[in-house]
Amino acid sequence: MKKVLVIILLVIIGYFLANTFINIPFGENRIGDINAEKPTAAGYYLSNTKEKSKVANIITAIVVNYRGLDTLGEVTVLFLASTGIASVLYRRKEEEEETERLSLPSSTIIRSGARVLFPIIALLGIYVFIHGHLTPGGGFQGGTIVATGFLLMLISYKGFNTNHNRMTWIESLAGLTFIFLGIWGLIADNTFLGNIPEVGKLNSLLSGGLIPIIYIAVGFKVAVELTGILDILLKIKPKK
Amino acid sequence: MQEEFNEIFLKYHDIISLGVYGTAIGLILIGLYAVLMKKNLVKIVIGLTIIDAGIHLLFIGIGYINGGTAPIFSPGYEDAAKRMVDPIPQALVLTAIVIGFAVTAVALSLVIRLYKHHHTAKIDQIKSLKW
Amino acid sequence: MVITPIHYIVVPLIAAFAIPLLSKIHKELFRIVPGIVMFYNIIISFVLMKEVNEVGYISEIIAGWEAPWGINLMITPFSGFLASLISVLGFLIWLYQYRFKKVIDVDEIKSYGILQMMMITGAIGIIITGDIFNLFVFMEIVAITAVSLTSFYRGRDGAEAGFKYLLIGGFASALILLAILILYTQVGTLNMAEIAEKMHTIPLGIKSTILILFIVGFGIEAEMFPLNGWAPDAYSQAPGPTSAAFAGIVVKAGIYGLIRVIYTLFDIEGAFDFLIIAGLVTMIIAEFSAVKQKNLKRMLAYSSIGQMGLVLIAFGIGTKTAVFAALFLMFNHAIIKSLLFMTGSILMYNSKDKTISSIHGIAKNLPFVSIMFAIGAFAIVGLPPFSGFWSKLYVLTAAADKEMIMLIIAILGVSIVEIVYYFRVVNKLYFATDIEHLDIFKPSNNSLIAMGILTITIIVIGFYPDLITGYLHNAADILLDRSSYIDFVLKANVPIQ
Amino acid sequence: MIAVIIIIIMAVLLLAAAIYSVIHRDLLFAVLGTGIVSLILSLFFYLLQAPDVALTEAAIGIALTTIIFIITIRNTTRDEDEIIDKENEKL
Repeated sequence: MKKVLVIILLVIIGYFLANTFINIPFGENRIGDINAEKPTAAGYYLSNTKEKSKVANIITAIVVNYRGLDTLGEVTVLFLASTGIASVLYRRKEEEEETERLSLPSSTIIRSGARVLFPIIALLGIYVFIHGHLTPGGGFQGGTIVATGFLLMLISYKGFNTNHNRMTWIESLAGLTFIFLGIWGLIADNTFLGNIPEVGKLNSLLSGGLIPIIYIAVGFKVAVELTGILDILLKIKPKK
Repeated sequence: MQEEFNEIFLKYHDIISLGVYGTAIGLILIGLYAVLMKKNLVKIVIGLTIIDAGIHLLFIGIGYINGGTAPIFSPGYEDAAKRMVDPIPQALVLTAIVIGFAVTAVALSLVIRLYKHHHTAKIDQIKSLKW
Repeated sequence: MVITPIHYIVVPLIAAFAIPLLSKIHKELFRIVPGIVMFYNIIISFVLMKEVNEVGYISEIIAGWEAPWGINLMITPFSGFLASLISVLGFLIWLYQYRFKKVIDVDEIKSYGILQMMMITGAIGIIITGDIFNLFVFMEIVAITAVSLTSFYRGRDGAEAGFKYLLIGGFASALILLAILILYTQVGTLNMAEIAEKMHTIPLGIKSTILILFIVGFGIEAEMFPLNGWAPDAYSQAPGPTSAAFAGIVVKAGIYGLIRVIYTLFDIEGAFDFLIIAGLVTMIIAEFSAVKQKNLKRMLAYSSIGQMGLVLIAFGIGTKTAVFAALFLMFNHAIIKSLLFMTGSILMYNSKDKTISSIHGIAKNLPFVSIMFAIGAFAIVGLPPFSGFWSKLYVLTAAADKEMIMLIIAILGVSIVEIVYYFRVVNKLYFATDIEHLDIFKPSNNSLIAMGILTITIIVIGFYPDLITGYLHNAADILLDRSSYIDFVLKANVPIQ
Repeated sequence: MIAVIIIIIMAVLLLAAAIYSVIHRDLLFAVLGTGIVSLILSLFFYLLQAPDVALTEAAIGIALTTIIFIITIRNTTRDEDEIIDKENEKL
């Protein structure tokens, strides 16, 4: 009975959505003339990013600068998620000592493989977030890749421990860096997160003013945040 | 390879648009079915991630422009701005994916705690509060 | 340094990121720092309110990009009023919860402080942002913190309530995301003022689709029927201060989203009738459910939903008086319901099974808390000397202006139901003595001060409603003035070449 | 023409993987299904000229989400209907 009702509901919703999207043609240019006197937001970004922000990757310019407040919020969401997970799965000190982390069956091949792979993955991640303003990728992607590397180490080495103290420091400092760069903009440019794009030229590593630096801070923050989440989840005591 | 696809996208526009929109709406409906019908908490969370995936595909779908290129200036093509696809939906999806991951992680941690407390992950057996 | 709206967001964020480091210096800092931040919020509100009363609007652009291209923060008398209300309540809630729990681990209370502070920041962010996607991001901040706080205590069924909230909240955010997506294809912008300006170009069918998606999405946060299944569980399972914050702060942000969308973004008249109907159904069902509750916090939660229904009705009537009444109701609901949850959770600490019947005659042991609970109860049902009376009166006046007789009857009828269940509790507090209370949990002094401030506010506003009515009239006028909002944001928008 | 077929195959596979992950009783396979959904989705993003999003979906959707699901399943139950668990309890 419930199944029938749900399927009817789904059919209605599907019809509703299909009806809406039939009126939104796929592949149509909705940006309009990017050099018009008053272009749409997308047109403005496309025509101005190159000169005003000096960043090759327009997505990066949008994520870090034009809509920087969203990204600040997003980093905060991750931070709060890891805080929230820690509080949801919190255990007292004495419980913590007897738990053992989830790990792969210990074999030399896995361990040496992990040891070889970890630096490569970490380097790849760091490369991705340092080049966020030039190539696809950036803080989030690079940070996630680095976290994947840590995950590999966490599950292949029983003895490998993330240093909690150091993690807290990196996490806090990366977050604070983001905000203080924003405040620097407030002082230099009179708006929060304002950019100082005078440095460097397009398509070189040193370009885009504060944008790459902020994205690197985001990268560190995301990497540590995600590693923290994985660490908490891996440390749960499994059922017998 | 992408240039090649671009031409095809233009040529078989209707099929491709059905492919993108249809898939996205299909994903939303499948996810919704899982959320509404499934009893297992993990399955419900899977349903939520599938709904999210559908919405993200819709975002990218509406941002696409026939014959457009990715919104990145590569060396030598500095005047490509006129042919680029809409960058805003892409930036929004970037944000939405990360937020979706955070929500999923919190949801799963709650599932783990519920399982420890009730020794079951089925919604109809966890009802100290009225569902 | 000049105080601008961005301080609302930046200062708590600095504190949130720094608290893990600060707590290495001294263990008490992570309790104190949120309080300092909350107090600074009050200062910001004070300065900004003064300014906004003179100039009408404050718009701050982020990252140097003018309004339709970058994100802007907007303070209007309406949003400024809500932001100040939330700031003050946030500080009082902090004062109340300072050393709230007797025995608690350091790590745990650290995350509690951060989450509580960021929930309030997220709510303020929802209210002051002028960008629809930014609003979504702040909504997610509120959702994640609210869920974590709901499932904070181990012993209760917090995880269950939290999961429920997360499920419904995740659904809501998916709908809002979908609405933003369709809206973006139609107008090509995310700035609320520009959306409002271009709203008339959208075909009616698509427009109503977007509106429905928005209403359902925000309706969940605003506890609108039938989307409020999460609320009673979350309220009753969350820690006491968090329940107060839910009623005073989170719901306000949800209502704000709903009102901003319906009043500023859209120009569909039918939406107002919809608000009245939704509000009426919400109110009636919630108030009748409240009568049969045995758990005090659940009862308060249902009562809170009912009050939100009344607010929706007032916004639905849509005249100037009605909007003014709605704002007054929101103000009253925020302070009174917070007071009720604060006192209520202290009363509940002294009952073993969390039911109303197990606190018989506790007034003898907890005289101050009981009298404050009683004042709150009298105020919320709308008895004359207290502030709740005036807001209900204004709602009835507004309904009478539009000659909605049935509505008046319904509101009065529901008030009787309210009186019944609140008086039952107060009656039990004072006039039943069949249980001996040993081992009483006394509230700390700072909690008493926080509750005392709220009580005094209720009484003072009850005798001198003029203290805030002038301001609220102004806020109502400006909320209804859709075109000036658009003009203010977009007028300075000559392309910077 | 082949490219069109590829896209249609991708769409069908995407939906099939989603349905598979919803109906399969063994949660581990269901989670692998969502991993495949993410994989094909990121290919879609790449073809629709969104390399940034494709990279994000690949890193977060394929790797991290799948991993946290697997950790959860290990800590709770692998069978959707929990029949196996009940039998284990009886033994």
